[in-house]
Formats: sequence, C-alpha cells, structure tokens
Amino acid sequence: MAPEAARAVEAVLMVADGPVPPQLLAELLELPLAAVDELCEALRADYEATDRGFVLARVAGGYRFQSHPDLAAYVERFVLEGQSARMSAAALETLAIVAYKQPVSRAQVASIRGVNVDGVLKTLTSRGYVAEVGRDPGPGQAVLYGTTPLFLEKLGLDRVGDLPPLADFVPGPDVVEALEHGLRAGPPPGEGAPAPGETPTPPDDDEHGAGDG
Amino acid sequence: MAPEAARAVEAVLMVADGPVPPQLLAELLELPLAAVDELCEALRADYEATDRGFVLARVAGGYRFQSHPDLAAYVERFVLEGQSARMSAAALETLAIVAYKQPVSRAQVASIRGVNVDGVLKTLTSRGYVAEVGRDPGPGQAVLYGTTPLFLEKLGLDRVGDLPPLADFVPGPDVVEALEHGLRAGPPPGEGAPAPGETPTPPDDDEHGAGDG
Amino acid sequence: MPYTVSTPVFEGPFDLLLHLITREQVDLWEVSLSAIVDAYVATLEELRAGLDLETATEFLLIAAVLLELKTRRLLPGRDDVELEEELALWEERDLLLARLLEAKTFKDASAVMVRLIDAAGRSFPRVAGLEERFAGLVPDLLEGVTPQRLRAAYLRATTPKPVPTVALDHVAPVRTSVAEAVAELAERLPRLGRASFRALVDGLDERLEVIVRFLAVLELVKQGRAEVEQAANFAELHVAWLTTPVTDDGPLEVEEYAG
Repeated sequence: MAPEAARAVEAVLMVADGPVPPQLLAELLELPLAAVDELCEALRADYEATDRGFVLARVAGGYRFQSHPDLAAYVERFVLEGQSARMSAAALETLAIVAYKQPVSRAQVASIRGVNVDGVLKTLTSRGYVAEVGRDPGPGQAVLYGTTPLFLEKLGLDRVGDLPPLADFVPGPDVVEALEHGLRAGPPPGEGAPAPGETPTPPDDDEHGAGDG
Repeated sequence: MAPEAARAVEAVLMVADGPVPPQLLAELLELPLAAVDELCEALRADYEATDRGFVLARVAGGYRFQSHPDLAAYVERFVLEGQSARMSAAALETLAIVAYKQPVSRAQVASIRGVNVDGVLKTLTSRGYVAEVGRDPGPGQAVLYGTTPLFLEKLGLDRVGDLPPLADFVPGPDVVEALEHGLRAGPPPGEGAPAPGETPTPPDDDEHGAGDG
Repeated sequence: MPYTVSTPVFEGPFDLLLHLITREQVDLWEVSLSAIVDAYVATLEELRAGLDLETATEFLLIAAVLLELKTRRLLPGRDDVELEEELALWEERDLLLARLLEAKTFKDASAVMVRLIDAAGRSFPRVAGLEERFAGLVPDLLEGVTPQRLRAAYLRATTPKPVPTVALDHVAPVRTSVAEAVAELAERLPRLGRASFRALVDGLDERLEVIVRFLAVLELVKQGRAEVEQAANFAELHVAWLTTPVTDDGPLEVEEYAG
C-alpha cells in the first residue's frame, strides 16, 4: 500500500489552489527536500503508468495536479458549455454581493448565497474583477474582498457608489422574476430603461443555476 | 488502460471549482447518466483500492475530488482559514428539525423544542446552513425555512434525502418505558417515598440557551 | 460566536424533563413522579429569572400537567374522580409524552448529524479551478453585464428561493389516538406473528404517528400481548405477537390511554 507520506502529498496537492513549493511539503511531512522530490517523482510516474486523466506537474516552483494535456478537448467543452453557463449565474450573484457589500468576507458571501463560494471567488479573483482589500480586524482576521477598477471599467461605472441603489424593501421572488424578464425582454414599466443596444440577452443567465457553484 | 471517458472525468474534476453535476458530465462525455455514475463509482473504487490520498465524493448534487479523511492532520496544517467553530447543542437540534421538517416555520420549530428559537435560527441563517425558502400560503404567511447546499457540504451529503431516516431515532423501548413510567399517575410498583436529599443538580448557568446558538 | 456545549444548561422544558426522568434510568422502577415533579418545580424556580415569556409558559404548562399527575397519584382510588376529567388528564399526559419523545428523537438525530459533520470536516474539497492555459477560453464574465443586471443578481441572491420541497413529511399533524393504534396492531400482529417496528410504521411519515404507534406497541407489551426485541441500540426493533398472553387480564382494552 502507498506510504503515508505519498498519500499526504496527494491530499495536500488535491486541496491546494496553486502550485505547492516542495519546501512547504517538506515542512508539512517533516521530510528532507530530496525525499519530497523523490515522492513526487514516484507519484508522477505512477499516474503516468496507470494512465490517469491528470498529471502531477512541476509548475512555477511548485507541484500541482492538472488535467492531462491530451484531454484538453473535454476540459475546453467543460469551460465553454458547462462551466461558463454554470459560472455566470453563480459568479454574477457572488460578484453582485461583493460589489454591494464590500468589503466583505468569504464567509459572509457564503452565508448569503447558501453555498460554498471558495471556487467562485477564486475565479472572480483570477479574472481580476475582485481582489483582497483587507483583513477583518476581529478575531480570525478573515480576508475581506472588494471589487477592482477593472470591474468598474467593465461596467462603465466611475465608482462603486454609482451602482444602482437597492430598493428599500426586498421584493418577493415574483417581482425579481418580473425584473429579470424585463431586463431580458426590455425595460419593465417604471424601471430606468437601459440604453438601447445595451439590453442584454444573456445566453447564460439562468435562475436555475443559482443554487449550484 | 483506463478508458477515455474515465480519464476525461478525472481531467474535468481536476479543474472544477465545485461539485460537478453528473448531468453536466453526461453532456460533456455524450454518455447516459447511468454510465457516468458507473464511471465515477469505478473511479472511486479504484482510488480506494490503490489507497490514494484523495477520494472521489458525491456531495451536494455533484462529484468532486477531496482529500482523504484520514489525512486531515496534514491538510489542516496546510489549509489557511481555520475550521468553523463547533455548533451548540441548541443550534444542532434546531438544524436537525429544520433538516427533517423543511420547509418549516419558526413557530413549528419552537413548538418541537419547547423554547424560543429566534436567536438560534438567526445564527444558522447567518452561517448559511439554513435559509428562508418561502412563505406559508396560509394566513400569516409565516416564513418557511429549509437547509442550503452549504448544509449538505457541511454534512458531506449528496442530498437531504440521504440523511438517516428519522424513524431510526425514535427512542428505544427503554427510554420510552422510562418516560412513560416517569409520568405514570397510578402508584408504581414498589412506590416508595422519594429519597431524601434528592434535589436535582441545578444547572450551573442561567437559561440563555434559547437565545444563543 | 460562542459555541459552548451546554450539557447541564437546560435548553427548555423538554430538555429538563428528559434529563430528570432518564437520569433515573439505572433504577427504572424506582422513578418517582413526586421526585420528578419536585425537581422540576425546583429547577423552574431557579431558571425563573432568565426565561423569556414563551419558554416560561412552556415550562409552566408542563409543570401544571406534572402537578396534576402527582395529585392524582396521591389519591387512593379513582372512583371519586370525574371520568371526563380523568380522560382529559390522560390526554394531556399522552400529549406530553409524545412531545417528549419527539424532542428526544430530534436530539438523537442531531447527535448523528454531529458525527456526519465531524466526518465531513476531515475531508477538504478541491477548489483549484481552471488552469491558466484554459483561461483564454472563459468568456468574459462581464460581457453584457450592466449595472442593472448586477443589481438584479444581488436581489436574486438575497431573496428566498423556493427550493424543491423535500418531501420527507408534511406538517399537518395527524392525531391518531393510541387506542386506535392498539386496536389496529391487535388486528394486524396476530396475522403477521412477528414484524419489525419499521414494517409496522411503514407508510407513516409523521413522527407523531410513529410515536403513537410505538406507544401502542408498548401498551401491548404491558398487557402481555406482545414482545419487543432489539439486539442492540439502533438495531432493528422486532415486535412479536404472543399467542398466549403472559398475563391474562381479559379482553383487550386500553385502560391507560383511553381517549
């Protein structure tokens, strides 16, 4: 059976969201650096021999799991068909929460959305729409997120304060639904009409996706 | 050699940032849903048999890679933000009632617990485990509560239906007998005077359980 | 957030009553209603200051039932008691018992949830997301997003969403009486001979119904008409009909649960 150290490397690399420096692995496992490199090399060869769909790669000074290059076609489909459609409803809601409630912690966003938002926040961060803007002074010192200048630029806003004000009351789902429809089909009565041509017909905006992500 | 489809699943799950619904995998692979579930089950068994440091889990309606539970000690040291604090008994019992009775109103939860649950429900909502899921159509339109996908992730469940059946927790005959007997009005067999000095151990704290959580 | 595990702090009247009754478990037959009532009232006295009105009312209601039960027990005979009054008291008691059992059921369910949470907490999910080489493929997420759409998304995120209802059970309370359940079981069990409790409550999805069914089984056991076997805690519970009742006290009737 696989030795504990090799299994620990697999576990840590699995939850890491970026390349893990071998020094850090050595520290976690209390092993010499050379032993870590040996372990990783053995794992890499193992995955290759058993023809896994992923590889253990050495990137940017660290180790990480990534998809096997010869399966790129599937990953691309996932990005284009699944991921993008799925992401945009989930990402848009997450982005909206960050925009209106900034600075806001990951836990606060998760509590509003009722789902784990780690992945989505990471995506938004990697796209440059959202960034860490500070730390909660309270215990735990949670990272606080806010929107970036790129976000403002993309939305054609001068500053965050220019976001449309939220209604004083929280409308029921039917109202939101109507609002959504209105935005899709055209300006609803009483809503500020979007500029012509700006009326989005978002291909990817489905309210069913709200729960996943 | 591993079949292409299994490898594709591995590749896609490796780049996903949350549980991937089997429907999406089926679409990407152009396979029936049942075949996807079979593939994933085979992968799961394979990882288990080869004693990997990660597992393929089905959580909150999708498949995802996660670290093997017995390597928690290593991963905990690696993961930055600490695990959330433990929940109080009051919070857990309230959560159990919401989970099993959803959609359920605050008054219904309170009547089962015999205490005011406003504070506890508020805490559970702010942590994202419980959310308002609608309104009672009846008079009063009481807010109805239900559990969230985050709750499923927290418990490592695929769906609410995977909770152990409530019937499993109906107290055993010994407990029922004890309660029944304790509340019997007729003279019990061998009725004796209560032992002197049988005063109860008073709780060492004021009743603030109702409000915390 | 202060998450303390509050063992000796009673969360409510059920908690307290369960504690008072079941701590005597070691010596089941020595449980004295008097002791329970006294302890209950004494604790209530101590808690008095810190209670909100709702909780205090629940405590008092239960105390009233307990006191009445105690008074009744002190009476030598029952002949002088109005039948209707008597029945009402039994009903109160049955209801209290059913609510206690329900509270206990969820207490035990929450203990299992803790185990699930602990187990799940030992695994950490992969959230790595896309590798850079695919980044170019991701359509610009903000393509076509207007401030209005963002506002709508915020409202959507903060508005309760009707989730698919989990049809575990429904809310309308079904008040089957214990007597009815006893009659039904006395009719069904002789034909079955032996059945698991699970089978007997099959199709009942309201806890109270299950609890009532359980009380009925207990009643049959008490009358010597049935036997209950359980190999271990959480093991399947089996109910066996006794063709020759252990005690023979005439026609089947429900004295304790009348009403």
